[in-house]
Amino acid sequence: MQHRGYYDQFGGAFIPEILVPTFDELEQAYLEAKADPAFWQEYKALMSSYSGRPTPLTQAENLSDHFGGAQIYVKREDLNHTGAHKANNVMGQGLLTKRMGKTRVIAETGAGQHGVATATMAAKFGFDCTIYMGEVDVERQRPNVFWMERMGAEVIPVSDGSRILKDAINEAFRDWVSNMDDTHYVLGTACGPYPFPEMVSWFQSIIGTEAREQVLRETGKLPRRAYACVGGGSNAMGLFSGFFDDPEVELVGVEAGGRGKGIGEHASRLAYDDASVGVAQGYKTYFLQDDDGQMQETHSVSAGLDYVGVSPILSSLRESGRVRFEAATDQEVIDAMSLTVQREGLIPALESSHAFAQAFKEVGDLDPDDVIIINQSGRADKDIFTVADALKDPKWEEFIIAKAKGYQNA
Amino acid sequence: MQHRGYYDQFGGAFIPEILVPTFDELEQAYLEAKADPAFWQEYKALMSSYSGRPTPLTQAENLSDHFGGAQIYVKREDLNHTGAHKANNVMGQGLLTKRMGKTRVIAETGAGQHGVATATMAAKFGFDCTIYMGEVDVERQRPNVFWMERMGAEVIPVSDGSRILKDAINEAFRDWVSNMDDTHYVLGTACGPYPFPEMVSWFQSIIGTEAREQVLRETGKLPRRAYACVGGGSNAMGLFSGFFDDPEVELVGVEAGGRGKGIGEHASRLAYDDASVGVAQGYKTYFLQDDDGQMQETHSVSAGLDYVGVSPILSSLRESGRVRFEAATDQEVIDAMSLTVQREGLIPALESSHAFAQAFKEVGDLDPDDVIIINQSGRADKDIFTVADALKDPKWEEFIIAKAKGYQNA
Amino acid sequence: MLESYIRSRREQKELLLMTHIVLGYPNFDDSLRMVEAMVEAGVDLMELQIPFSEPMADGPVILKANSDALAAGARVEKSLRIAEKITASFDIPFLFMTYYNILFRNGVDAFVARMADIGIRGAIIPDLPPEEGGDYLAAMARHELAPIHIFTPNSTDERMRLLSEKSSGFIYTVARKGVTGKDTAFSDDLGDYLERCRNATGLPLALGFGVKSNEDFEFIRGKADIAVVGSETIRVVDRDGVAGVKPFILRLMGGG
Amino acid sequence: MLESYIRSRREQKELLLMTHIVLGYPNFDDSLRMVEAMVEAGVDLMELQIPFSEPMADGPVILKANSDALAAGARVEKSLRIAEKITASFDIPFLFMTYYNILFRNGVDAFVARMADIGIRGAIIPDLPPEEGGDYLAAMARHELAPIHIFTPNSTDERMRLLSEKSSGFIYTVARKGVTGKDTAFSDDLGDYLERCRNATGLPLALGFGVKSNEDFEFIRGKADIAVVGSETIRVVDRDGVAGVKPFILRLMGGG
Ligand SMILES: Cc1ncc(COP(=O)(O)O)c(C=O)c1O
Ligand SMILES: Cc1ncc(COP(=O)(O)O)c(C=O)c1O
Repeated sequence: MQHRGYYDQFGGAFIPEILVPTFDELEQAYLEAKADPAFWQEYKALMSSYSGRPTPLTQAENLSDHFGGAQIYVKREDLNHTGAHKANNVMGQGLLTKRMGKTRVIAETGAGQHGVATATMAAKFGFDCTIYMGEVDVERQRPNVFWMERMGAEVIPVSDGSRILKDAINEAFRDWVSNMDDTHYVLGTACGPYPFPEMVSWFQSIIGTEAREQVLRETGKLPRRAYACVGGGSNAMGLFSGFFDDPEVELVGVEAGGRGKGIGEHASRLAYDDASVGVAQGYKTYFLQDDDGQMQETHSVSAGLDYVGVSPILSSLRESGRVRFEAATDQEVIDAMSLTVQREGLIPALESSHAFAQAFKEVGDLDPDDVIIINQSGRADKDIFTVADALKDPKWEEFIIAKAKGYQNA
Repeated sequence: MQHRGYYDQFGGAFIPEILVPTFDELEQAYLEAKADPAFWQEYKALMSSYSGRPTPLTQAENLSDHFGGAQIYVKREDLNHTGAHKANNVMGQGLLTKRMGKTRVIAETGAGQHGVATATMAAKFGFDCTIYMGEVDVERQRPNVFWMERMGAEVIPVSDGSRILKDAINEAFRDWVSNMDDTHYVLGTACGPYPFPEMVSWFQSIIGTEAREQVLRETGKLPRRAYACVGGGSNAMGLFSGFFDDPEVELVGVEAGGRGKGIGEHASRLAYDDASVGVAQGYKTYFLQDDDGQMQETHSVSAGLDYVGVSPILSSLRESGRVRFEAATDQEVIDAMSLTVQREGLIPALESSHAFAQAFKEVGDLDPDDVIIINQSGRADKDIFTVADALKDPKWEEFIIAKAKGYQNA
Repeated sequence: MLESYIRSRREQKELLLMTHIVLGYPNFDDSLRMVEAMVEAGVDLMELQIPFSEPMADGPVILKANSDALAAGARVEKSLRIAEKITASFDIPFLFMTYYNILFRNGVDAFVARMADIGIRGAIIPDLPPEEGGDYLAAMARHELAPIHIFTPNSTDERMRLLSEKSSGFIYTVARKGVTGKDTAFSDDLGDYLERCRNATGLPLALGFGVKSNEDFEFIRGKADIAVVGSETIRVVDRDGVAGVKPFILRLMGGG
Repeated sequence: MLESYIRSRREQKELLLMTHIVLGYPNFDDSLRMVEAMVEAGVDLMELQIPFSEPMADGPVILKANSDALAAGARVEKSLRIAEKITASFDIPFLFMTYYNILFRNGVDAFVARMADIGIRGAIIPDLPPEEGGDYLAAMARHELAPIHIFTPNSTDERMRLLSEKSSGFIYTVARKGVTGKDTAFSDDLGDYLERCRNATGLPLALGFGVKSNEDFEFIRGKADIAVVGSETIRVVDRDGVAGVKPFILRLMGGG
């Protein structure tokens, strides 16, 4: 590789020797694509014709009135095909995969969104596709598994470790070290070994580029603050990158506060002080680990934020102070989601609802002349099992019980 | 009313006397809005910023290659906020409701898409909202009910008649005749008394206007054929209206062939010869009725097409020959959907899959230089219970049974 | 003619009573027995509803009666035959109440001719405004049958005059918005409303929707010519059987 | 130094055997007894794997051993203590195999110093390519420990030379792509590959991944200096207990 991908002390590429040529090839393809304006044109055209980009920036007048502070604008990544920003990354990597002449893609998935997006891309590009998904997530996100399988992807439940996202990543790497010749590993977030954090952020930068243009056009000013939830960090990097050169825009990354502070209770690597710097899954960043360096259990109501590590680029942006990190608890998130659904008819994914929750805590203190942007990274339709459980909806439970009876009697 | 809304012998406004002033008011608001270019600008701006319009026209290269005939293009109404073309109609009627100074909306819903769209619009506009839904449909579309309730809408299961869409329409009218002063009835399709068929078609014409521009821009030619599924007929009217002045474009409406011909087996009013002209639900059209004029049971795998009547405008277009009507059976529809998911990563709703199924039967006979457009009126995410049942997915059944156990033990 | 029957009857009684049944509900034999009980109790005229699968203007009670009758096999031809028997056996005027599709599917002219033939005196078709009813009105006129239209609290004076012009026999005035069978709070407003109705038409006024007790009946006395009782009779039959009908009507008129 | 140990040992034996255990799996006592059995059976050197929660380069068998050991409470300090006991008790060289975070969290310098202190002779860190391993390589050199790197079938000649430069003791060559513990079809290609390895380094070659029978062992004889057996021992322990280890090793070397 020409570069090692360090952002201050974070990043790098801690990869098994057998993948060295694969990463060389990937870096080269990435750098060439980045240097080739035609590639970005092709990417933008694909995202426009297939995924419906640009996604709108929607003014949330009712919520703004409700809080009486700044004007709230919502960047609508939920309107992407497959329902989340994950499509941006996946389609970009699809084009690279084609460029590299590979015929098979693999991916890890937590919430299932990235898996669905990858399976979709594979169907569109005609690639074979295998998706690794922690057993726990297979259970909580069954509808996504269903659709991945319909797309022709093989979904492999991972029963090792804590059986969630990080374990799926390990398992995807294990596949890759055996099949790198024809296979590209479509990592789903701005984590992992270089060039993934940078490359994924690059594809996601389409969010921020659009958002900056839109907010200027629609309000004539830059936002005071921009909020995004942070799992691995890709949607946050995507939105934030549009405003890196605008120091007056405060960038706020919102992590999963789960049940509150304390290892095992949340998935906040940067907002709480339970994490420390380490090296795992091929890169160096803040991890939720113990003194020995063993990764610890995490918790979040949203599968997509339930991860031990975080983008090394965000870790460096935390150190530099360019991005402020906060955490929203499960309960705050569910409340923020309910309010947003009721007041605006928008259905933010539980992941995205973290960004809403934090914005809601702060927006009242701003001036009505101010503008803020919240990134709605995805829609919650597919979270219905989780949301219904979180809200303990009795009619939903009755419905499921009746459905189950039907199957058992058949 | 200034007009009675006849299209040849079809249409009219067969309304209870008590609604006469309400229809007068509605017609006036509609005609004024239509005459006011600022209204359409406001409508387009709303659809752009809130619902992500224009929706793309996506080239389906893999399906085109598969059939080896014309180039297939898909109009992506599934990318609308709330996942279907229903948003177009609902947002337009929302603007009209505001114009009329009303504060409450009611709607019928079959597939639940229109209910979700209306509840969403009500949340956005701050209206009270009641949705009538046949009990049978409440069962098959529970996820939609869940989201409507989250939006703050009251969902009332209708247990009269055959407990599906037509009964929900009757019930919505019953509400309206008691509450017309503050309430607008947001009819969901191009049916019902004048001005609904025309007004709904007008709002949906945004589909066809965009599609015509897009296909010319992207292919330099008009399509040989345009396909749309026909429930009440709104998405079909929306797409077709873009091409009414282009006699070389053949327009194909695809109805629910269900299990095949014979009353009770399907919901084809225009493709099969089981229907006859009648007057019900306030308008005159082809209905699936017996000799006495009693409406008969219908069947379709897709709740959204499972309806006894059809747009009077489409009935007149059938008589004039401008639109050809065909039917696709449940099995053809499921096969078409599976193929589309696998080959293109698109997830057409079961309703929309009717249009795909018919196009697939014919596209191979066309020339590779030809272009066809299929209207993907919605996405199937919310049909997951129906699709999983249709495909008899054992893993889905296991999942539901396990989920039910969890609820029962709690 | 229906109007003159009403006027002459009114000379003997200050307030006439019109009742309503759904033909074939709960079955055709009971329909016949209900008519008998009503006539015996002194009802002045009756609506016979031919069941329709989409009774959009009816509330839950009549809606259910419609669909139960259909589920029990009520066919239009059967309704016509029983109506013929009814008009032959009882000496008060009978009207049809039904929805337009029942006429339309049978052919409007043929249907109206048949009505005349079997001794029906008029019809209420709640989903057929006069604008849509050209053929129907012509046929009714030809056969000297009374097309009855409905005034509502939000009809304009102009609209009332139009409706009156297209009607004969009497005008059906509804006391409030909504479908059949819900409670109405009879209040002073009602007086103003009926005043408007009177000014708009020379025809007798029947007042309907929600009448169910002797108090309601007394309240209407002096305000309208005919009180209409619909859903409540069906509730009585459901609760007490056909035997309950006559005592209910007598109680209603203050005679029980 | 490790290399000279290997060279002198090779003068007596054409093919040396390196085995592998996961410390703390199934528990620390058994780890000790497995080492004893292996040394008694004539194993020439051993990898002691310190468990890590994310063993990305390991296949299912070793992965499970890692997580079972951790679940049973294996701490790094405990692994270091048992390793110290092992090196004190047995007279062959022992290497650590673990992932970089274990070193990083403890402090690379401190960890390497401790390795030297407790008599460990070298280390294999599969997620630490030399480009990322500056501190580690410097510390290893300071303490005269052997950093061992891996050649793979798709390493270029240039890469092999670089890896060789950064290594001492021996080179671990993997016979095929993939993680530990899967079958390898040993074929003629392997000859060409090992030829390339020999040309790129002057260090002895250990050949690993998938060795599990005497035939595999015999096949390697003459091609490499050391055969590596990893996952298969864990399978044997899982099946036959610690008592199965010695017979298995003896059988493997053709002595059983
Ligand atoms: C909707 C949505 N938002 C956010 C995330 C978190 O990922 P990231 O931090 O990479 O944006 C996920 C992950 O699955 C997601 O599905
Ligand atoms: C996705 C979708 N397509 C089509 C329809 C049918 O309606 P229409 O014929 O009015 O387009 C429905 C109705 O619910 C729908 O949800």
